[in-house]
Amino acid sequence: MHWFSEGREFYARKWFTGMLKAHPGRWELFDSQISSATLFSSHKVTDRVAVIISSGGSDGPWSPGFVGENLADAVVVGAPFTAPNAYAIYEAAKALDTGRGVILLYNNFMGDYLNNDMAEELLRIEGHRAIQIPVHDDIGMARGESRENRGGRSGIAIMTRIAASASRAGLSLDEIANLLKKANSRMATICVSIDTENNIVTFGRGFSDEPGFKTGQMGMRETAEETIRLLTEDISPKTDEKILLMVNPLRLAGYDEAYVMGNYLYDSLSANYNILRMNVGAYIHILDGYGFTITLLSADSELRPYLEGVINGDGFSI
Amino acid sequence: MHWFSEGREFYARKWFTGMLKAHPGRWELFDSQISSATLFSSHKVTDRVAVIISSGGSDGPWSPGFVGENLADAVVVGAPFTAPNAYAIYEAAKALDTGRGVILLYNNFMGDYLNNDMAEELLRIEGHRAIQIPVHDDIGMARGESRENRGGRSGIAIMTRIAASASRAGLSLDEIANLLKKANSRMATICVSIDTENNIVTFGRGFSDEPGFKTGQMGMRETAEETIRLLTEDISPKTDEKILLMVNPLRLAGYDEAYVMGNYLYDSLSANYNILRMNVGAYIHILDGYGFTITLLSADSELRPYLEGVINGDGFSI
Amino acid sequence: MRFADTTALKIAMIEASRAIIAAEPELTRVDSVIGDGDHGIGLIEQLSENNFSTPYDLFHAVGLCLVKSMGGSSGVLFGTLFISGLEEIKDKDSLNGVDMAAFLSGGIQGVIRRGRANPGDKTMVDALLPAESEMNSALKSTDDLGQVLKAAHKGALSGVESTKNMVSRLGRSKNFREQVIGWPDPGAMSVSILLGGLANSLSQD
Amino acid sequence: MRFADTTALKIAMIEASRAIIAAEPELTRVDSVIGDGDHGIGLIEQLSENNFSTPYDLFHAVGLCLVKSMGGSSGVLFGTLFISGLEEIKDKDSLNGVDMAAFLSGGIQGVIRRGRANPGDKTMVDALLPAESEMNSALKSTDDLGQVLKAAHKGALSGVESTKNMVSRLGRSKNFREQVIGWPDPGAMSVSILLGGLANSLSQD
Ligand SMILES: Nc1ncnc2c1ncn2[C@@H]1O[C@H](COP(=O)(O)OP(=O)(O)O)[C@@H](O)[C@H]1O
Ligand SMILES: Nc1ncnc2c1ncn2[C@@H]1O[C@H](COP(=O)(O)OP(=O)(O)O)[C@@H](O)[C@H]1O
Ligand SMILES: [Mg+2]
Ligand SMILES: [Mg+2]
Ligand SMILES: [Mg+2]
Ligand SMILES: [Mg+2]
Repeated sequence: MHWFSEGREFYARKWFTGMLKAHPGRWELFDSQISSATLFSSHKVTDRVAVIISSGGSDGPWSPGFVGENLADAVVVGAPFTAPNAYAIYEAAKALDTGRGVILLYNNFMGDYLNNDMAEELLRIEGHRAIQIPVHDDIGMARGESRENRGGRSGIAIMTRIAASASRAGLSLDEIANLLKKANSRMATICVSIDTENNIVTFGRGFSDEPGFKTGQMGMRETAEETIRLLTEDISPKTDEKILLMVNPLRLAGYDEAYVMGNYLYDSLSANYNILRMNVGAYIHILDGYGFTITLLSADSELRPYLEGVINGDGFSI
Repeated sequence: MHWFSEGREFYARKWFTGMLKAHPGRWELFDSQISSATLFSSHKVTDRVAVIISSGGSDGPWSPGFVGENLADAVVVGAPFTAPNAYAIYEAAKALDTGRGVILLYNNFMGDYLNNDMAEELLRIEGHRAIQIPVHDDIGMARGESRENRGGRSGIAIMTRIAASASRAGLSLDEIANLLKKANSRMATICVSIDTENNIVTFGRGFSDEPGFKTGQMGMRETAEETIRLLTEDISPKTDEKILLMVNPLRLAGYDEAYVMGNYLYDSLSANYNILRMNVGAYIHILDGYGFTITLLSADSELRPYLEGVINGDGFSI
Repeated sequence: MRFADTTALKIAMIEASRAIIAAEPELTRVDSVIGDGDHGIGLIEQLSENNFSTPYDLFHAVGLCLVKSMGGSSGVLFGTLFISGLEEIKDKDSLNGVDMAAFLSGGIQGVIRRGRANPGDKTMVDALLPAESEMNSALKSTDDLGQVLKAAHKGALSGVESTKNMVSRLGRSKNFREQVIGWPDPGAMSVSILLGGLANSLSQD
Repeated sequence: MRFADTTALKIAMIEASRAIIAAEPELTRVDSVIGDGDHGIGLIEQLSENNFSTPYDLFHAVGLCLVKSMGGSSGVLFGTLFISGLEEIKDKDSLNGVDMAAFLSGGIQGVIRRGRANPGDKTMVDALLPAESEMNSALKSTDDLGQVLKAAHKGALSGVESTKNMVSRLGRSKNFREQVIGWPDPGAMSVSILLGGLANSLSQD
């Protein structure tokens, strides 16, 4: 899959160096070590909460494409499929904290949790306030366990947007953390992978290719209906909430197919719920066969202001 | 690969309907027939040349994502891998012509040529001025034949941008057509596909999976150098020209890998030439294994004004 | 039939359409190998729902309908085949063999003008040109519509046969040069089925 | 060795590092099956380039170096193992068995606090807890540094053995429950190699 003749260790640095050459002035390479690299937005953090995202490499525009104007302030990326190290996260946060504090946003995998947790501790020791938010939207993982045990999936793209908008609206660290925790509890994602030869659909395949929890032979409409059923069952949208629907194609599915699928999902969802918006795009683009990851966020009036308008990042709009 | 339980005939219509739901107010579905559908930008054409792009379905953001503000005015898309019909192109052009004329932009494949050619004829009969521009940047195709016989590849993303910018700058139909013809003659694209297991690189694989013309075992740096050599050999950049470099990952290559490759390409190109900009993105995203299509456009001072600044489309910026 | 009025021509067009639809699996099979498998889909079923006052109106409608509904290469080329020769039959209420030959020749020239194919490129032109020349030979001894169309069909069939040994030089299939040898060109096959259908319908008395 | 000064401890750390590096292919093989294959890469070569004045400084540097250079889960956990017990050895110029046991116990508690693993979850905790209890038993009869570390190593080895039959309940490998049975936990293995390397170096006289 990865074609790195010169080794995986310096992968994130090469990646980011390419990004800087493509978009001069948009980002700054803050630091890079053997096992991770850090990219800052060139839009400085001034008297507001800083938002730092982090992840193992190789996710698609999320994570580093989500750094910039009206998006996250920095990203720390590890070697491919490896959480970035705690020290790099700590250093980025230290450099960006204006005194208003720092949000550490990541997908809930063990390595990412451990490193962000230690970064939070290192920051606390030096008097910086940081709050970590592990995103756990994947309903395919840890089924039957508590929500907090689940892994993160594509919902983090929306969470990043909310955090960035709330920071720019001047909210305090605690207010932003509470907002993100609410979103986290009202969000669900499922991976729907499809064997196109036989129309066999698998629901709930994991991020690291863990098997799904449900399989059947069905067409697009039925698949859309089942997807919406599984996701709304998880978040039980309230009547005053409006739903953000996000459709993220896996690598073998195209721009066109994501919209065709989106069309079915939209119809199926709107039959019983109010839709806030549908986002279609390759936000998180892990190599993952043919299919989609589909996310619902049930947004109340407190969350909705931070989901207004369209933000353009590198290779996506959300 | 296409998972269309309800048939391929209405595919483009479903696709566009999904797009309208995701971005209300951005586009209008002008017309859709059994074998094609047409999407208009909701930004109206007022006293300038209209730009219409067309293609067989399933290309990625290009083509329909390239319709909108500061981009093309309409797209006509056929069934998957089938050129849209002449009549649909003709009708779209008739509806959009303000009297300043219409550019018909498409990748140079037989079906697309035949249909745009007939559309041009139908328009002429009714007194509309239309000029068709078939893009033929793929140096892997029709080797040894004249440039005009080659197929089109990802360079059309840049051509669309130039046409749209030139139209908004108020240029006449003939001026825009001449500009595009010049760009066409100064542009080259090659598909570089990679067998990652064995580091075997194939140069020149075709749009419909035609075999490449050169194969070898090599790493990223060497691949970048060979790519730049093949492309600059084709366009022989002049000393007063600056080169636009575009890196477009095939479906199995990721956002990260496109930038890592871009980093090598940039270095290799800048060793001997002046670089105008590097664009990295999944502009044309045909299902095509692991690798990249890489484009160079050697832009003189006449072309450069229409390549300034960044335009955001749906799922890309260029 | 020495000549045919609009109604007879319409019936013949419908019969030819049915023949093409019946041949669709075969055409698709051939096109899948060397092209993209979409040849021959949804041709001209709409015909039966309309009335036409002259052969000109009928064939004009056929041509536009093909251009409108098909996409790809063959839709526009078949459309051209029916539209480019229309001038030749303007103001006629019925067509005999001479009229039909003039109409078809005009169409064939239109296809060549648009598609720029040369004989031997393995396209429908390789069925159309032999059809035209057999038609012209037949005209030396008859003006019977059925006879002329039968001659055209015969020419087209031999043209299809000749395409089997050709290497594609145009369109998508040229990029699969080796693979197309032994297979006929699907566009040429469609031409022969079309002419066969017309000849069949219009040579009954 | 009853006790060791900073220099002896540094030499022991380097020996332990070498043991881990030597075991890397084996660790990677185990981790590839149940994890992602990046365990044990680039551990602590930098040690030899620096001088340290106290055991505290040495282990603080070891801990930070692990956190800084590794990424993934094990870097931060091994870092925690070396950092959380530092308070216990503040102001000491050398460590005997009692000091070392206090230092390691502090580290083990830190790993459990951060990682929230329970015994039986198939993690390094399943090597660390038996190491701690063997160490505590040994302390009843000796304060010899080498003896205490040997006991810890023995405990860790039996812990590694016990992880073979466990089902992962934490981290990436929990999602491949069936597949991990029969394989030891790579983090537990690293712990035993680390303690073995230290014991080896520090029980020579
Ligand atoms: N330039 C041309 N001139 C004449 N006939 C052509 C030309 N290009 C293609 N054809 C005919 O069109 C047929 C293919 O039609 P179709 O499958 O609709 O096209 P596409 O390959 O664009 O999908 C070929 O078999 C050939 O007979
Ligand atoms: N929560 C935890 N508590 C204790 N040890 C853990 C925990 N999570 C993982 N480990 C240990 O870390 C090891 C995996 O390390 P590493 O390969 O670096 O992690 P990752 O799977 O994140 O790449 C496991 O073998 C296990 O012993
Ligand atoms: Mg075809
Ligand atoms: Mg076709
Ligand atoms: Mg691992
Ligand atoms: Mg790891």
